[in-house]
Amino acid sequence: MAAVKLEAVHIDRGTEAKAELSRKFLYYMALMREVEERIERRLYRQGKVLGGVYVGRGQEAIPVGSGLVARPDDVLFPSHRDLALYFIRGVHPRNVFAQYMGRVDGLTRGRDGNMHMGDLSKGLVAIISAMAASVPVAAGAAMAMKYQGRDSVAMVYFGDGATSRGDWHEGINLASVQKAPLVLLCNNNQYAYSTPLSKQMACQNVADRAVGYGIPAEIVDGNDPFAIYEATRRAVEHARAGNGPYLIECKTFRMTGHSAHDPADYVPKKMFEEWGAMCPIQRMQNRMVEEGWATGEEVSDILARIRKETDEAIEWAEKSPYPDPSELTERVYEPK
Amino acid sequence: MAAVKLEAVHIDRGTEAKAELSRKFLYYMALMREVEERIERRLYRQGKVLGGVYVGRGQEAIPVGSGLVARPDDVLFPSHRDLALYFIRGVHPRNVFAQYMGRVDGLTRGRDGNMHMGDLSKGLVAIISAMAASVPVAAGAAMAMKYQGRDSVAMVYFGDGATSRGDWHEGINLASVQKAPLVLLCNNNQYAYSTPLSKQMACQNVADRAVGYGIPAEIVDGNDPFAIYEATRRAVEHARAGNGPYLIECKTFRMTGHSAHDPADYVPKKMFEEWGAMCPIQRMQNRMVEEGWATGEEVSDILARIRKETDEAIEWAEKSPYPDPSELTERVYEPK
Amino acid sequence: MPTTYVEAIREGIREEMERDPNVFLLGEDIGIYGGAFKVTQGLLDQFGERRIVDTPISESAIVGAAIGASFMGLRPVAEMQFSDFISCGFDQIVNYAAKCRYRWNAPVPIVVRAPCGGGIHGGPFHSQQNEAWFAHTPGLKVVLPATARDAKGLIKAAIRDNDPVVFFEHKALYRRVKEELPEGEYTVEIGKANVHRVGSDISVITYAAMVHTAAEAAEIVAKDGISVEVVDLRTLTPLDEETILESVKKTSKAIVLHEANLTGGFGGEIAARITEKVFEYLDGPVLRIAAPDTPVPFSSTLEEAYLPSVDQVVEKLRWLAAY
Amino acid sequence: MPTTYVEAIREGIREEMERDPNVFLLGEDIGIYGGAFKVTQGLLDQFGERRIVDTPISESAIVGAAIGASFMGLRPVAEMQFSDFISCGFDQIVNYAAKCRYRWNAPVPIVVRAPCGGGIHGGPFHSQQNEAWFAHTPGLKVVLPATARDAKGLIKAAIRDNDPVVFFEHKALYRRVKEELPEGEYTVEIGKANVHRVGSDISVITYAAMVHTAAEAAEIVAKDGISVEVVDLRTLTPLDEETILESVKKTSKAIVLHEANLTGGFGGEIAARITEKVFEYLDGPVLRIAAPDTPVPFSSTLEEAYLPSVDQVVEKLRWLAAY
Ligand SMILES: Cc1ncc(C[n+]2csc(CCOP(=O)(O)OP(=O)(O)O)c2C)c(N)n1
Ligand SMILES: Cc1ncc(C[n+]2csc(CCOP(=O)(O)OP(=O)(O)O)c2C)c(N)n1
Ligand SMILES: [Mg+2]
Ligand SMILES: [Mg+2]
Repeated sequence: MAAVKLEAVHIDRGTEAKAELSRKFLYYMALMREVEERIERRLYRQGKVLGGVYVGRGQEAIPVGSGLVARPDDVLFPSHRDLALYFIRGVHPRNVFAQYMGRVDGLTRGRDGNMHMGDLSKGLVAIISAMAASVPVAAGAAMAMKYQGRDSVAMVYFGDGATSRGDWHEGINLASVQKAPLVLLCNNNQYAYSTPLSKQMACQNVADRAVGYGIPAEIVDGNDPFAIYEATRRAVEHARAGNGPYLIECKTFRMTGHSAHDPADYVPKKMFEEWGAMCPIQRMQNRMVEEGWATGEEVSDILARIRKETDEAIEWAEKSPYPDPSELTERVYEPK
Repeated sequence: MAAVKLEAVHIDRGTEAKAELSRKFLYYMALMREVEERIERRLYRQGKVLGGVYVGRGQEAIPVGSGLVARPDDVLFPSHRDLALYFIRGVHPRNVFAQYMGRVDGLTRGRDGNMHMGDLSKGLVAIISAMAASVPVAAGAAMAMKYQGRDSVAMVYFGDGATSRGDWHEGINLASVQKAPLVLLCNNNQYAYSTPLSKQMACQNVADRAVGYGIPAEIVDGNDPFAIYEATRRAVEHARAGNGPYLIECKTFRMTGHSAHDPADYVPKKMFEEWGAMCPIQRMQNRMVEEGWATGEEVSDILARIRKETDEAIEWAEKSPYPDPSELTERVYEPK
Repeated sequence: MPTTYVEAIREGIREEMERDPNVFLLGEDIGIYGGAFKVTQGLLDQFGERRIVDTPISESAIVGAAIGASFMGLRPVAEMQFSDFISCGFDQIVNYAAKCRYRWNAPVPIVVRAPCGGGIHGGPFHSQQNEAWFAHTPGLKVVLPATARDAKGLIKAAIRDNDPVVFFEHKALYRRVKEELPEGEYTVEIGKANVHRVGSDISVITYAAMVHTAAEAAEIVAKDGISVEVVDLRTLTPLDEETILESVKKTSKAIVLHEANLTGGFGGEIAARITEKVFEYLDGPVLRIAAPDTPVPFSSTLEEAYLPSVDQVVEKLRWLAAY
Repeated sequence: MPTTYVEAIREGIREEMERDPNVFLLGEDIGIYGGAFKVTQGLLDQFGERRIVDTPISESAIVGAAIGASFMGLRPVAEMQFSDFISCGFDQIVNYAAKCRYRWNAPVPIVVRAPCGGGIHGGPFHSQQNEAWFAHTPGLKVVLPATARDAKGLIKAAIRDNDPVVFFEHKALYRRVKEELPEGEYTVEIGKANVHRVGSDISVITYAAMVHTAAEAAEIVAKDGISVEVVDLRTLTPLDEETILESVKKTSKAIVLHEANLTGGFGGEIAARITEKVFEYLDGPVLRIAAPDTPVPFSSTLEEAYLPSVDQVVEKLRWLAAY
């Protein structure tokens, strides 16, 4: 599939509101990029990060554009490429670095690695590895919101490949029947590990699958946070109003291998080039300046601030100790 | 949902061909009905059949209309309401009775009960209980046919409720991507046990789900074997030609409880009445006479022959011994 | 009036639903139909569709949704129509529910109810005893009541428990065992075995339906002067090792009995612990009695031969007594 | 040139594919990518897309399709990307594949390959050793090679076997163990243990990666004059009870060692059989060494503490020797 060429989405707000939103978009996207670059290209290569590293390079617009729509009482179920959601919810980068390095100040105290992290108090639910396993779980959270008479929503994130799993089907189907307030966000980055879309599904779009659940779906430019923001607003409104699930398919591309150890030789070079030109962060910077939402200098300031924050965060995280082996058998069950 | 009111399907053949087909339809549908009546209403109540009894009363047109299209090298994966497929494939009713009564002459030698039976030499694969588990298995059989360069097909049967299962989704998706010759036959009888369609799925038709797999689907009158026959011919042709899976949704109704111990109080009486009037067997009898395909007497002869065969089959089966306990631990693995 | 096992479970669920508005049920055909075994019969009338949720045929989604609802502060009780279908929701149980607390401190207070066991001519897919899979999965609690009293007390305790509980109900007991239940509110602590019958010569360590088989066998050999202690584990995780070991220290001889297949069954665990921890007390080998290593067969002759019988237990008791 | 464990498996598969045109592979990313662990690297070039099938992320469909293809006379070898994901295809394995032969005489000659085990910082979902679930499921064969030689011989035997085989490959061994393989064609019989090291004082019964841990520990205590026999089971089902019992009869002392969680692990089965069948030969309790009952933790300090270590084995060997 060639890159989706959609017009930049213009949202219906005053210039100052748009400018402010654009600065948030840029900040969170660039922060995610910076943190993941450090993890994947530095800490991992230095042997400081153990285990697998999966990043969302090129896909930052998805968690950012959607995550900024969520209210604090909405609950998020990120996939392994949605780091920005954690920052939006107030997780500090230093705890993320600590998580990747297996230190006690990681969100799981070193018990799990990389994006397998969550914090219920921040409305962030940790994935398990099995792709799409979050979908029924998010459906249940959404059912509970309805049960409790709250108008909050559950937002669940997954890739194109995950839609092949039985759990994906069962979860959406249950939520649809129950008219549960579930917003489904697919990052269709056209690959699942080395497997291209054509070997993953025989329909054209992930959105086509919504028909089987009687729910609305839309396809958006996954590299434009404004487009995602607007679609998410529609989705959330639909769900809060009691109309049930809503699926958003974000067409994008994974600008890296599946994980840090994957050179992605199986991806045609041309795709990286084409999609590289669509980088959501670069596009946002350009647009901010073009639209007069920020000066070039202001943009540089944001990026510089991020680098500084990141430097400090790594320094802090490296001082965090490894968990003491005595913790090993703690908290398998509720402590008495 | 009200009864589907479709015109009787007229197939493009000479009268004699149609007459012959109608006699086959009637024979197999009525045989299935008779055998299941004996099992459910006599043997079960007499305590001779142990375990659960699930019958396909009112749905006989589905296995019959489709099963008669299959070639001997096509492989069938019946659901628990498709008894006629066994007869079409040459299984004798006496072995079916023996199966239900747990005798050694049942297809499983008493190891499994009711419709959990198969015979690879006849191209009949036994279900396991888990709904839709056959779908990926049938997908694999279809992939193998392609692998072997054969133009046969796999035909898999399931109910509306089964389409909620992850296996259903994974199996169709895999078959679709692989363009495997898989014909999917849904008996949409509007209930899954006590659960009505509206609590099972949020789309209107099972056929709507085909969109998500990029495969064709059609909806047919599930109480008209001619309609099913014709649809199956289209499906099989599509699959044999290498175009991949094809879904047929047969709208029908379960004219009984879920199983012999279920009085089905949860079903509105009106539905039984409405659908009772659509009985595929009665309709076929009427049409045969109307169209001049058979006289009333010829129809009665067919039914009388069935009763006689059934009487003899039960008598035979009741003489079949129970398996000897010494067989218990045999054949868990290939005997050395 | 004596209460049956199935009524006891229903009453336990009802009381918890009355007590705590966060308790709700989900599963297949549990509403208007009252569940395949009528465990939830009448609850829809009392609590309505909001709290008794009929789901599609989606075991994985049922367990997953229970987990998600529990994150929101609810206390879901999910029904598997038969314990055999738990395999369809396996990943959600063993990987999602079991590991959240350990990994990121997120409690998963759910109950997964699973009618298990043979003796009802259910055949290979309606008769399984697959508790061992879950007892080998850290993070889960595994409960299998044998009596009406325990069934009620344990389902209540399971619903209140802050960890995921797999609650096996033995189908053959639903209507077969009954007893007078204690007046008023009570729970039975998860993780405590019960000495079902006191004895001094041989300990039979067992659980679920086999408790009754053991008790019958004990009654028979009592006439030969063999005094048998029957320990009903009631929960496999947490395991009440202390009660097991105390019993064996007293009797010096032990038989482990379960309905599940022998090989890889939880009986191995119990036998191993006994041998490892009270080896010096043993006056004979620890024997195991269990189903043979086959699927559960359908036909009566085969199923009868499959299920561990009173006779088998009697025979081994006599053998061990004479050892 | 010595062959690594991963190469040995690849060569075994390649030879079988060359020998039998019915053998084909299916799984995620096994084609152009060569599999997450590169087990199938190069096979696509040699055999083409017809015989090396990249599938969607659908473990249940992968196993199910393998079963269906096997009914048609093919011999599918399915890859689970990690053994942890086998839970997603669980029902197809334990209920469909395992029971067909018993129920209706339909053989299911499939192999489900599953890279298992810890020591690679994989955390809770990329490190599991869940063989016990399958060893408790009649109808399945369970194979876990520890050496390159066995890995090749056993994968070949598994592919030729007419029953469903769950084939666990230990990830930490893929590139860590290597040896010269026998010239030419060979298979290793499924169901036969191997006395990995001969000894006379204590038997260590183990399998998979722990064979090497046991052997190292044996080497260390040999210096104290303790002679340890290491029995590598290689397959749990069928279990080579004879070799286990012969070894224990000789040594009179036994330790059972595995990497899986202790409780409900297959070690209980082995310990129970030893106690039951050669009780009179035992000069001490049968000990078990296994991982504690927690998920597999990610961080190095925790994972190191989690995995059974040479030190732990040495300590228990010394304790038992002195018993
Ligand atoms: C059930 C399951 N099978 C296999 C894997 C291994 N795996 C991890 S990520 C991945 C690809 C996921 O693709 P997609 O859903 O498109 O997400 P993306 O990584 O492209 O964002 C695979 C196969 C897994 N995590 N879960
Ligand atoms: C995975 C699974 N869960 C539950 C059941 C119990 N069960 C048996 S049949 C049935 C209803 C099936 O409904 P449907 O697929 O519509 O088929 P029908 O019986 O209506 O033909 C249920 C829930 C099962 N067999 N498998
Ligand atoms: Mg993807
Ligand atoms: Mg139905």
